[in-house]
Amino acid sequence: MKRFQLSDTPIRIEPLRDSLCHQTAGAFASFEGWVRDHNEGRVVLGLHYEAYVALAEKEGERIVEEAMRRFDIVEARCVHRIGELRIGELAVWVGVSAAHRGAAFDACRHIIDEVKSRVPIWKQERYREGDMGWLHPAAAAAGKD
Amino acid sequence: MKRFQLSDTPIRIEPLRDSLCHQTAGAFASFEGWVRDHNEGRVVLGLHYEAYVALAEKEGERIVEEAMRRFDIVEARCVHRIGELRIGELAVWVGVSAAHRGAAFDACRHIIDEVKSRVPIWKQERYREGDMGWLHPAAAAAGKD
Amino acid sequence: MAAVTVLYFASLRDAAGVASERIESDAIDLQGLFAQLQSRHGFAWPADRLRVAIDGEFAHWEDGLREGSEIAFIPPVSGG
Amino acid sequence: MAAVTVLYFASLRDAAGVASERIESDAIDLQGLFAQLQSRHGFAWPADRLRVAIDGEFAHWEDGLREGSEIAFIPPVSGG
Repeated sequence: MKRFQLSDTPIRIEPLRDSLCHQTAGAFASFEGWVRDHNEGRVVLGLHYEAYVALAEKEGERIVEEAMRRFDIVEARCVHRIGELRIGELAVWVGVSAAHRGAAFDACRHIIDEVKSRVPIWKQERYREGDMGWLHPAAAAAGKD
Repeated sequence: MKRFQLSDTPIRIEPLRDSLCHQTAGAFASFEGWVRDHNEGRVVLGLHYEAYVALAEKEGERIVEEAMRRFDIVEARCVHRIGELRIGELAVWVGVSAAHRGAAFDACRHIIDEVKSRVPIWKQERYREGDMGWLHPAAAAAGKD
Repeated sequence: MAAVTVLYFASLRDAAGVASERIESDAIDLQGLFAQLQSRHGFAWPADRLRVAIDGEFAHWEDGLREGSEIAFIPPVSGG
Repeated sequence: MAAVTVLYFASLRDAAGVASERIESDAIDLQGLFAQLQSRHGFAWPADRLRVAIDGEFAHWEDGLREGSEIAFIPPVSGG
């Protein structure tokens, strides 16, 4: 089973969450990134995620596997959408199960932080005024969203 | 709408999660506590949660309202089961939506930490050997599970 | 003397053998009431490991007994 | 001379006007290849703001060009 996946169709949360259930796991932490209707003062109508698929899948898998080794957790998975998304749609999902909650929270946060900074996926926002823009955040701004 | 609830029937996650969606929210963090099949070296077959309902509802609501003021979040909710639970069942759910992920994670973790330490709910475990035990953790052990 | 209802939870209820009882007490405060009930029921908990509530709100051990009030002794909690 | 395929993503693709192109280059390393393509397409990004990959794995700017390989210039990412 791949622990990181790209999806060009809407992410279905329930089967992902259920795949992390285990009798030894007492804690589950998850993160979802939703498409917001604004960014840096501009009204956003929708967006497009593009990926360098071959490398994104490898790098995403490495991130989740690193988390499996680094934290005392039972299971972890991440799915990232690509393609066109509407406001409110689920862009990325991370879930982690563990015996105890500290490790579940820490691993979940670590995975989303690393995915956002390392996986070759780019967001193109479509604005109310009709123009579009690629987001290429400077390293200094990492960790903000 | 109450932001904290006790439930004597299985918690349905999807409507809770959906109630936190907001167009300004780009991040969502959630925590789930699941019934484990063991605790402190003993095999657990199931458990029972008892609450001092009147005070638990008030204290739980205070915790979530405090989080709404203290963190830069959009919405937050928590539901805790009472009654008989089987292994793997969902015992507590916390969800937080926010513009950015840092506040969502921090508020979610704060709420579950406070609920576990302040809300008058008690867990009675039923063991393989047939005996049962109430859990009354010492303050020093808080934050472990 | 004040007549109050006392609620017990979890292992404290197991020790008392009842979930609640109506009692009359001449204790001057909640600390004194707990000492009386502790000797009657043989509670293992010292008061400083418990919290106390009156009428559904947390209270202080130094608070007096109000006629007709509902008093709960709250052992360490274990939700979540 | 090495013949390689170059992939462009996001704003880099917009600047190049193509998603990929096959080119022959005498650059000794990836840094040199990027400099050639930068002057051809007018990329605004300096190399030190980008990462580079060969055949689906991250590489170093000092790596040489392998005949037939696929090279990707990766602008700052914005997933999540």
